[in-house]
Amino acid sequence: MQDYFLSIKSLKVLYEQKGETVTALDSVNLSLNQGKRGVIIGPSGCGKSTLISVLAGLNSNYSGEVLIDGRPPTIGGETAMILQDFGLLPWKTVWDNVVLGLKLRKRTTAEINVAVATLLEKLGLCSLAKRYPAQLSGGQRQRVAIARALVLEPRLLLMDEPFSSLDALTREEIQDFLLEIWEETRLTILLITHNIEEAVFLGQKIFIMSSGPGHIQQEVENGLAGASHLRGKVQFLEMCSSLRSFLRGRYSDAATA
Amino acid sequence: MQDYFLSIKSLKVLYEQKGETVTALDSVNLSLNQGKRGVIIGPSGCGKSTLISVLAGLNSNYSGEVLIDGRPPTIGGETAMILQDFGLLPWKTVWDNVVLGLKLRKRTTAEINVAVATLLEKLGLCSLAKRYPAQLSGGQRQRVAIARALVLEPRLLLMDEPFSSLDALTREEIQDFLLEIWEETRLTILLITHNIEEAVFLGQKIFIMSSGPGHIQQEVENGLAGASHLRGKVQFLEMCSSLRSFLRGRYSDAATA
Amino acid sequence: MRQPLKKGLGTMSLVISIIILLFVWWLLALALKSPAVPPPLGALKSFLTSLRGELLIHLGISLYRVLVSLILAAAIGVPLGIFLGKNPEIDARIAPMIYLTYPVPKVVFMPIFLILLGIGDISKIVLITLIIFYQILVTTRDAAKNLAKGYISSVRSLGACSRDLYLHVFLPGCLPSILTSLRLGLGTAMAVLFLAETYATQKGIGFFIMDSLSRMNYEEMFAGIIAMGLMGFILYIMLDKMEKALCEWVHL
Amino acid sequence: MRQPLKKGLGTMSLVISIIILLFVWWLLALALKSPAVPPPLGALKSFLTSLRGELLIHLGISLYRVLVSLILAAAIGVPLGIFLGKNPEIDARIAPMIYLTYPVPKVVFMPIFLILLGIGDISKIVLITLIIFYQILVTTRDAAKNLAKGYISSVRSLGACSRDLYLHVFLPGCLPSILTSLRLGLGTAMAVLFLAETYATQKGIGFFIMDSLSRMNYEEMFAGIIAMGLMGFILYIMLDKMEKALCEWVHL
Amino acid sequence: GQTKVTAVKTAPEKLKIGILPLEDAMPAVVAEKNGYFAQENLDVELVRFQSAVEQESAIQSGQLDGIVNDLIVAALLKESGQNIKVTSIALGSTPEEGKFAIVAAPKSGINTLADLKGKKIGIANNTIIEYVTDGLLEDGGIDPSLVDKVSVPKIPVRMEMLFSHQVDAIVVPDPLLTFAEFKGAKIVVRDTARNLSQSVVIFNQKTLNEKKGAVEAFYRAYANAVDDLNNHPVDYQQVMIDNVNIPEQIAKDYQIQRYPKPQLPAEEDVNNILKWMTKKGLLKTDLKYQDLVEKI
Ligand SMILES: Nc1ncnc2c1ncn2[C@@H]1O[C@H](COP(=O)(O)OP(=O)(O)OP(=O)(O)O)[C@@H](O)[C@H]1O
Ligand SMILES: Nc1ncnc2c1ncn2[C@@H]1O[C@H](COP(=O)(O)OP(=O)(O)OP(=O)(O)O)[C@@H](O)[C@H]1O
Ligand SMILES: [Mg+2]
Ligand SMILES: [Mg+2]
Repeated sequence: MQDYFLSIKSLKVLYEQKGETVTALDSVNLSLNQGKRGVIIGPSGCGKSTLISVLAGLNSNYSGEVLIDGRPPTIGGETAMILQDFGLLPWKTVWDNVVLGLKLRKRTTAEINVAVATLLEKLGLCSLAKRYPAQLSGGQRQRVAIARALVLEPRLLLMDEPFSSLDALTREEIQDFLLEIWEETRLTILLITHNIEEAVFLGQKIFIMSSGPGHIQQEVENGLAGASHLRGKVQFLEMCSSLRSFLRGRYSDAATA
Repeated sequence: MQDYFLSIKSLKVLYEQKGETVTALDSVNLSLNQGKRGVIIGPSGCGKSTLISVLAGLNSNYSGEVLIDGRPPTIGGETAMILQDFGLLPWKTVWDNVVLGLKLRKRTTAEINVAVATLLEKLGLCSLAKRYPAQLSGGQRQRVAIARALVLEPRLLLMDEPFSSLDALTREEIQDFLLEIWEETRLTILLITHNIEEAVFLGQKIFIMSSGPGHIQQEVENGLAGASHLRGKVQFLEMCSSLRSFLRGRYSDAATA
Repeated sequence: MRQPLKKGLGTMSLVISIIILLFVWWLLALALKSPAVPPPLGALKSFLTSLRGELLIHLGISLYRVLVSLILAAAIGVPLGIFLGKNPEIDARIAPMIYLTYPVPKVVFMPIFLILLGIGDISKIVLITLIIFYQILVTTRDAAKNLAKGYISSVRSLGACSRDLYLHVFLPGCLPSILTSLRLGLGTAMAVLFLAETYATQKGIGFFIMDSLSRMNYEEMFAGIIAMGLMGFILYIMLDKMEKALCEWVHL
Repeated sequence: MRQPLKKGLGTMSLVISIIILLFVWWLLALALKSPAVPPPLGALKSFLTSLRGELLIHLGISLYRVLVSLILAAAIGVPLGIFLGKNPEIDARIAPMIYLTYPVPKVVFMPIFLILLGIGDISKIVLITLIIFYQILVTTRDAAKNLAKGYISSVRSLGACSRDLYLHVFLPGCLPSILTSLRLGLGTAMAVLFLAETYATQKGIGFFIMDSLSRMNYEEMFAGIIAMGLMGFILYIMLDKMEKALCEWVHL
Repeated sequence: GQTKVTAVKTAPEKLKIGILPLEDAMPAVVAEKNGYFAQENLDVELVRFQSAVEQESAIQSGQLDGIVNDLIVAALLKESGQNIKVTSIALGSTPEEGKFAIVAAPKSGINTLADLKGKKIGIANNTIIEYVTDGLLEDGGIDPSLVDKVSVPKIPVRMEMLFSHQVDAIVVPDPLLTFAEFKGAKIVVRDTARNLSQSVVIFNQKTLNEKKGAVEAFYRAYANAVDDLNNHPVDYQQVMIDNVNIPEQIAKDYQIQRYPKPQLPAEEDVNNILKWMTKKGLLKTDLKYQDLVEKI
C-alpha cells in the first residue's frame, strides 16, 4: 500500500442544529499523492466545501480518518486555503489582507514586500493595494483571496471555487499562473470547481462527488491536465463531454432512484 | 428613433473616497427592448455590477441618462435583482428571505405560500426552507437569491452572475427554468455572466464591455439564444469561440495599447 | 469547535461563582476587620431572616420599577437610535444635543422631575428611564450605523419602504446590540435604584440597602446586596434566554 | 446616497443644539418658577465668571480622573471582554459572577474602597473605573461573541495563533463596539463624578456642582453643569474623530 | 389629650411634610401614629427622605408644604429665593437637645481640642456639621483654619473613615455619636455648652398664607405628641427604632431625649448662624431674623 500525502478514509461529517441533523459527507474515501493536483466536482450542496474545511482543520467534528502527510489536519501550518466566501477581513486593506499570513509567519518586512508586490502584480491587483475589500468588485475580491493563499507558498493548497467570479480570460490567465507556480514548487493542490473545462485543465486526478450526503463516486485519472496547448482541442473537448455525460447520467440515475 | 424599454446614454459613474476617485463607468450607451434578454460580459472590475446597481436604483450618484420604461430607475417597484453577493438576510430563514419581497408587496398569505413553495420546489430548495443562510452551501445560497428575485414576477430582472456558484448541470437546469419563466411572462432580463456559453445560450443581445472605466465595446445580436437543442452543437460552439476570440483580441489590443 | 453547553453547567458555574464570591468576601472581611464588611455568614443569615420579612416586597417593588423603566427606555431609545443610525445627516444634527446632555448627572434634574411629576413612583421611573435611555440610544444608534450597507440595499431592492427597513433590517440586525444595551441598562437601572428609592418611599431594595447603610446595619445591608445581586442575576439569565430565542441566527 | 457632511455643518448643528437646549431650559425656568431651575442667562453669566475663577482647575482635575478611569477600565475590560467572547465555555463560567456583581450599586462599596485605598484620588478613580469597567466588558464581550465566525476561521487558516486572532480579528472587528462602550463609559464616568467627588476633595467639577447644590447656589450649579456638558461634548467629539480614524472601513 | 372637635366636619386639609430618619422627626411621627392629626381633621402625609438633597429638591419643587431640617438649610432656601419661614424649633431649644460632638478615632491619642491642630477631621461642608465644628473649635480657642477639614457628606462613610483611620476625628450628631463612643471612639468635645445646633420646622410661605388654619392645627397635634414623648419616653422606644437611624447595637439602650414645645428659635442663635454663613460666603443678601421666622 502506498503512503499518500492526502488520505481520507470513511469520512463522515454531520451538522447538528436544534434537533435536526444534516449529513453533509458520508463514507468519503479520497487519496492524493504529494505534488499532485486533484480537482473535486459535484453538485451544489454535496459537501465539497465541508470536505475542504475538514482538510483545512477548520472542522474537527468528523468521524473517520483524515491524514495529511500522515498527521491529522491542523489549522494553519503548511496548508493554505481559499474559502468560497473569500474570508477577507473588511478592516484590512488589500495589501494588509495579503500580507497578513506572512506576517503571522514572522517573515521580514523586506521579504514580505517583495513577495506580495510580485504576486499582486501578477494578479492585476497592484493599483488596488490600498483599497478595502468593500471597495472592490467581486472578481477583484476573489483575486485578493487567491493572492493571500498563494503568497504563503504552502505545501498543500485547498481552493474552494477560486475562479468562479472571474471572466473567462482572467480565469485562464490565473489558471496558467497557478500551473506555473505548481511547476516551480510542486505543491499539492486540491481544488473545487463547477467548471468542467477547468477540472480537465487543472486536475491530474478528478474526483466526482455524488449529491445527497456526498461521497466520491468516481475518480478519473486525467492525462490531459496542464497542457495549455490542448485547450479547446478535440481531445480536450471529448474529455470534457465525457465527464459531462457521466455527471448527467449520474443525475438521471438519482432522478429515477 | 425607437423607444427602448431600457435606455442608457453616456452614463458615467465615479466612486469617490478620501481624495481618490475611481471611474467605474464612462460613456456607457446601452438599450434593450421590452421583453428581451440582454447579457453583459466583460473583464473583472470593468463596472458590470456598478451598471446593474445604477439600473436597480441602488446607486443614484451617476451622470448621464438612464431610463427604464421612460423613467429614471427607482428602487423596488417592478425591478428585481440578484446581487453578486446574494444579499440574503442572515436573520431570516430561507423561507422568510424568499417570502419577504411578496410580503412587502402585501400579497395574501395564501398567494405567497403557493408561489414560494412552487419556486423552492423548482430550485431544489424545499428541504432547506427552515434553515438560515449560514447553514447553506454556496450554491444553495445562490439559488435562494434567485428564488427571491423570481418570486416577485418583475417586469425587469437584473442578475449579477446569478449562476456562478452552481455546478454545470444545476446551472443548465436553472437556465432552462429561467427561459421557461421568460416564455410565460416575457419579462425583460439583463444578466451579467462570465460564462460565454451562458451568454450565448441566454442572451438575445450580448453586450461586451471594455476593461478600465467600462463602456459597451460591442453589441452582438444572437440568433442562437434560447435554443436548448443547439447547446453543444457546432453552430453554438462557433458562436462561443468567436465571442471568445473577440474578447481575446480586445485584450491583446489593450496590452499593446 | 463550539460544543453545546451541558445542561448542568449553568447551575454548576453559578454555584461555583457564588462560592468564589463568598470566599473573596470572606477574605476581605477577615482582612479588613471592619464592620462595613461583615463576614458573609452573618449577611447570609440576615438575608434568610429578611426573606421571611419584607425583603420580597422590596424586591418586587424594585423589580416593577426597573422593568417599567427598562421597557420605557427601550421603547423610546431603540426606535430613535435606529432612526439616527439610519439617517447620518440627522444624527449629525442631533448628536451634539445628546453629547451635551448625556454626561450631566441626572440628580441635578431631580427638582425638575419633582415639580413636573410629583414625588411618587412616576418621578422615580422617569429618573431611571432617563439614565438608561441614553445607553440604549447610543448603543442602538452605533449598531444601526455600522450595519452592513449590503443588507439595506438588498431589502430596498425588494421594494421596502422606510418602515419595512426598520422592521426587516435594522431591528433584527441591531437586535444583538440592543440586547447588549438592555444588559447594560439593567445593571445601570439597578445601580441607580439607590438614587431613586431614597425619597418618598419606604419600599424597594434600593431603599432597603440605603436605609440599612444609614443605620449602619451592615449585615442587613449586605443581605440587601445579596438580594439585589440575585434579582439582577435572574433578570440577566432571562435576557440571555431571550437572546437565544430571538437571535438564533447569531449562534449558528 | 451618503454624501460627505459639509465642513461647517458640525459647528452649525452644535450652535443650533445649544440654542435649542438653552431655549428649552429657558422655557422650563419660566414655567417652573423654581429657584432650583434658574434662567439660562444667570447661569451663563455665572459660568463666565467661574471660568475666570477656579472652574478650569475643577474641570482639569475631573478630566484627569475621568480619562485615567476610562483608560484603566478599557485596558482591563477590552481584553477580558474579548477573551470571554472568544471562549464561550469560559464565559459561561464567569458570566454568573458578572451578572451577580454588576447590578450592585458601587456606592455601597465606598467604605471598602476608602479603607483599602485611602481618601485620595486612587479610591475615586477605582470607583469610577469599576463602574464603567462592567459596561466596557459586557459590550466588548457581546461584540466578540457576535463576530462572524468566518473571519476567525479565515485568519486561523493563515496560521494565526490565539494572540494573532486578538490582534487581527477580535480587536479590529470589535472596535466599533468598543468605541460605543467608551462613549457610554465616558457618559457614565462623568455622571458618577458627583458621587466620587463628593467626598474628601475640594476639587473637580463633581465637587463644584454638588458643593453649589449644597449651598443651594443654583446659578453656580448650572454653571458647573454647562462646564460639564461642554467637557463631555469635547471628549465625545474626540471619540468620534478617533472612530473616523480607526474604523475607516466601516464608513465605506 | 383630647382636643376640640370642629363643629362642621369638612374634608380634611392636606399637609405634606418631608422628614429625614433623624431624631427631630419624632414628634411628627408620634402625632401621626397617635392619630392627633386626624383629630384635628388634618391629612398629614409624612414624606420620608433618606438624604437632605432630595428633601430640599422636593420643597423647592412645591411638592411639600414643610420639612424638618436645620437652620442652615432654612437660610439657604431663603437665600436661593424659596419663600419659606421657620415656624418652630424641632430640637435644640437648649444646648442639651440635638447633641453633636467632635469624636476622635480610638488610639489616635487625641484628647483635647488642641490635639486636633493639623489633624484631618471629617465633616460635611456647608452644613450644620461644619457650623458646629467651627463653633466648637472657636469656643475652645482653636482657629478652625488650623485643622484639615475633609468633607464626607455621608455619615456612615464618615464613621467608617474614622474607624479605618483615614481621618483622625469626625463630627457627628446623635445617635451616631453614642454609637461611635460605644465602639471605642473618644469624645473630644460636645456642643452642650453653647446652643449651636437647632433642628427646625420649615414651611412654605404659600402654605402659611393659604392654609394658616391647617398649620395651626398641625402644631396643636405636634404639641400633644411632644407631651406624650416627654411624659412616656419608654413607650416610644420602638417607634424611634423604626423611624430613626440608630445602629442596632445601641438601639435598645438609647434614651429618647426631651423635645421642646413648639417655639421660635432664639434670635441670637439664628444671628450667629447667619453671621457664620455670611462669613463663609453662603449668604450674599442681608438676611434678618425676622425674614426667616414666623410665629404661628
Ligand atoms: N452550518 C450548517 N448547518 C447545517 N447544514 C449545513 C451547514 N453548512 C452546510 N450544510 C449543508 O451541508 C451540505 C454540504 O454543504 P457544503 O457547503 O459542503 O456544500 P458544497 O458541496 O460546497 O456546495 P456548493 O457547491 O453549493 O458550495 C449542504 O447540503 C448544506 O446545506
Ligand atoms: N465602493 C467602491 N469604491 C471604490 N471603487 C469601487 C467601489 N466599488 C467598486 N469599485 C471599483 O469600480 C470598478 C467596477 O466595479 P464593479 O463591481 O462594477 O466591477 P464588475 O464589472 O462587477 O467586476 P466583477 O466581474 O469582478 O464583479 C472596479 O474597478 C472596482 O474596483
Ligand atoms: Mg461550497
Ligand atoms: Mg461584479
